[in-house]
Amino acid sequence: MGKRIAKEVSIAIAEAVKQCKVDVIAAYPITPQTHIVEHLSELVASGELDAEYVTVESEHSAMSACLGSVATGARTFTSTSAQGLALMHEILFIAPALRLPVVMVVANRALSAPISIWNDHSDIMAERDIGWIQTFAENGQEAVDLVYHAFRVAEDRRVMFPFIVNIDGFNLSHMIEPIELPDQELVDQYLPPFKPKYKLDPRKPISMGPVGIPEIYIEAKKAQDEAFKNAYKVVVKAWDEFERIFGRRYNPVETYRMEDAEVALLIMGSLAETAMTAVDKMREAGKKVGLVRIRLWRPFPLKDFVKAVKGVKMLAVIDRALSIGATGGPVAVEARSALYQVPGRPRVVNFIAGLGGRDVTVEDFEEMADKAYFYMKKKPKEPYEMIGVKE
Amino acid sequence: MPKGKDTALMSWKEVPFGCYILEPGNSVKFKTGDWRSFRPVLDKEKCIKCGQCYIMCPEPAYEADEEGYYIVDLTYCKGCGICANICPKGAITMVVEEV
Amino acid sequence: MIEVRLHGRGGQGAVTSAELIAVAAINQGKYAQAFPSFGPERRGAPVMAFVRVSEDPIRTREKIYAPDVILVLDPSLPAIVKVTAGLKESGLVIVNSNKDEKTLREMLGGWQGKLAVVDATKIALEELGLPITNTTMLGAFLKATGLVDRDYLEEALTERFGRLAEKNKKAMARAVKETKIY
Amino acid sequence: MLKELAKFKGFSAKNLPKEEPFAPGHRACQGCGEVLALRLALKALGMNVIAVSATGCMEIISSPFPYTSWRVPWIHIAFENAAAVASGVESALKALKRKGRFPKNRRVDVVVFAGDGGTADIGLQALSGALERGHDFVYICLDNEAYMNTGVQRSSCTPYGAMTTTSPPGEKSFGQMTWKKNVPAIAAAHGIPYVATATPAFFLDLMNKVKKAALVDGPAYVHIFAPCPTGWGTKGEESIMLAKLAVETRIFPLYEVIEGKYYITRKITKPKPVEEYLKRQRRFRHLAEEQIRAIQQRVDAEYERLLKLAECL
Repeated sequence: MGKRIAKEVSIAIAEAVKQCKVDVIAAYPITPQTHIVEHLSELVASGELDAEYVTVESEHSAMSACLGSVATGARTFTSTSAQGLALMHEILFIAPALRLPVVMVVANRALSAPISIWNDHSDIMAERDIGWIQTFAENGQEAVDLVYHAFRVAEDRRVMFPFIVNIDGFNLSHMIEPIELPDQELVDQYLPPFKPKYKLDPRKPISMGPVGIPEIYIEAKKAQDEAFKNAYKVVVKAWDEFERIFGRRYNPVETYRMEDAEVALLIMGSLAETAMTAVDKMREAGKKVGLVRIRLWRPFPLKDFVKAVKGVKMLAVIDRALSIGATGGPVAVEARSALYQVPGRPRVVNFIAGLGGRDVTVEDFEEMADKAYFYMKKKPKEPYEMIGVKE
Repeated sequence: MPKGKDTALMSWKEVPFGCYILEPGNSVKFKTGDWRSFRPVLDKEKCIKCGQCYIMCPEPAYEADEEGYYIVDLTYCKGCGICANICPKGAITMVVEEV
Repeated sequence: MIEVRLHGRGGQGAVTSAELIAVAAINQGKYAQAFPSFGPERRGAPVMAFVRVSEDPIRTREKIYAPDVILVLDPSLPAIVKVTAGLKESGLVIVNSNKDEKTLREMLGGWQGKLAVVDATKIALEELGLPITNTTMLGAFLKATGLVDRDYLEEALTERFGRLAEKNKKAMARAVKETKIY
Repeated sequence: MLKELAKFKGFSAKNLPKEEPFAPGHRACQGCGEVLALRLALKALGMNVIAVSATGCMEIISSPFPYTSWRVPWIHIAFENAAAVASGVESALKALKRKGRFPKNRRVDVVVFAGDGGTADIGLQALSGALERGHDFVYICLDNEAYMNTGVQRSSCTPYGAMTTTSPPGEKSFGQMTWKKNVPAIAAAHGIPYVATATPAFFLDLMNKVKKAALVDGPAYVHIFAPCPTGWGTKGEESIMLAKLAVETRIFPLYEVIEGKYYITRKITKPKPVEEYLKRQRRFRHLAEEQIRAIQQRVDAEYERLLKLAECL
């Protein structure tokens, strides 16, 4: 195994992408994704990575070039954030429909206005329905590991869907922390070469992206949806294989101190670490609080999720994005919907926290758990509330 | 959708991967000839086999026969009349398509 | 867990200092986090960087609110920024200054706790020919905290600065010698 | 002359390629000048091509599932990004050839087909980016002077005075109030090796230019003037005649820009009056003499400018 070294998470991600031997990178700079693509361009410039680096003129073109590249049979990577992701929006839907498995790291960040370069999940939550496989990383090690996993799953012939690995902007992307980069040999063992069954090749011409007349569109979408749901199995199998080769275990949903929990915090991304510290403190104080973290966001791991929260009285969903005018943040809405048919389901309360880079502290998590306890006795007036807003 | 009036081209299970079209140029199966209300008629007496009709046909619907005359394939000819219009010898006339 | 906050000016290398401390700590088998203050600040503006060092895996991503150590890279900063904000009573301030202890404590808002001082600007100018004090101040940090081993810090410097490492190490060594602890 | 073009003798009516990379059975309108231009361009390029289409008439008429008219590999992603998609295709080919995953010596031409809206308006940024980055590809703009696919709305390539559904003439308007955007000049300003204008009325000229565009190393841009009977209010059979007239009136001059140098490929010494071209089209029917005069003046001035550019060799 590799050595545990200090790396900025962005740099480590770029190194992992290099180890995946990508053929083409097309990216446009945007804070806080920049360190990833800067380092990749350095690796290409120095010859350490044999790839084409396409310095596109916008994120829209970044995604477009990526699709052209994957369609031609090249392993392709890009990375973006916030406004950049929003600018890609139109093309994001097309990638999975055409079964083009580009891998993208999104350094999650707030959306304008007011303009904010800081972390939350507003950007990615606006892209829930695009049909990409999506995971959320908790720390630098996981971010790196999820990159290998993303290529392996995306390019699997049973899958062939694009893949987003979400990392919290700054909170993770700019963090220097201990990370273990595996030996190249192990990566090669884990990740076979990209050999798509269909590609743009004059030796065997095909047409990609035809007009879907009403007599085929709905069948095409049903076929896409079914294939996407089936990707779940490959996602999990690829984690099994990951454990076998690298020794680290990943699951679609993780739990922490959930044995006898009556209140559970539900969160995605790197703040789960801070939340764990809060859980430890509350456990010490005798409160039965646990933590559930969703790692695989799409396809939504319904069964794993239901199992994880089984027996809990109150589920406090912490959203890092606002769904304005809705009945809750995006994760809470998903959780409520997932639990609706479950007998003896927990009650769901929803907190919106840490928008636009506002720090979410151990104390904040304790407050949310306490509120959940309070709401056990007294129903909240609103379906969600924002934490840390100055009145 | 009224029962039995299903217009779908195929079951979702039969939709090709990525909704790709795997057979190149299979639009030849789609006969555009029935769009036509006028039909080009060639007067071989006047024809000099220059091939303008063939090269300027947007379909393309013209092909050379063994003698070197360019003959329209009515399977595809939409009857636009470009061939008749550009023929340097006036060898092509558009006539009303008989039903 | 020890939490360190570094104060510098944009372009002075506060982030690099934070990184080097984390690299040294991790290389010697500890756990660490280093991160900048993520702001729109540009060259010259007062900026901060943060380091956590621990014997166990670190499981928090809060900002640092109650640091154990403050490292001030620029002598003019104490007059502008309340660098001791949130500092634990048992904490330590390491500052780049040519002032005497009394003046300095006044500048630091009457800070009565542990204090380490070195004229890093002078050392940097003499050793590096530039008033960039980040590596010099690491010498002061070494001497005042002992949080990381000198060997590992020097190794981190070598890796980071390549052929410029020697000069930086020399500046750091002088700071180790010249830092006064009150 | 560019060394890549030195060996190219050009097509002649006698040695036209037999292949039809674009198959019949497509759904273009009767008398469509655009699909003819597309067919001729592909004929010039041959079968070793990867084609990228922008959304537009040619994409819609060529690929209604389950039929495709493309006998070469083809991809359509969206409207404004064809040049960017082609950037990705070209980069992938480069990487795969270098890494031995695609035959190194096999020549593949990457070609984009986009309309005037997809080129001059919504796709201009992607086009500029791809030209500036120097990808080895051919960008073909099939210019029928409006958004025909969506029902004849004006684009920045719609000519002065033309009526479209979003530039209707009225009390306070005589149709399109602005002059046609000069996209070939914009392309040439990128300093790319090859830019040309063409029209299917001069099919050999068109095919030769497209072939040259493919032969040069680096980006090439070909702007093809393509009559649209539906959008222009013209007779289907007159498409070729109109395209010819556009050249003969100097409304659409034929030229090449090779490494920044302008060459007029068909000099019009005795131009026909523009009115002859305008009067055959419903889109110009409402024009008063004053506007026709303005158009004539503009055409004359533009041609003079072009002559000067070509003289500066």
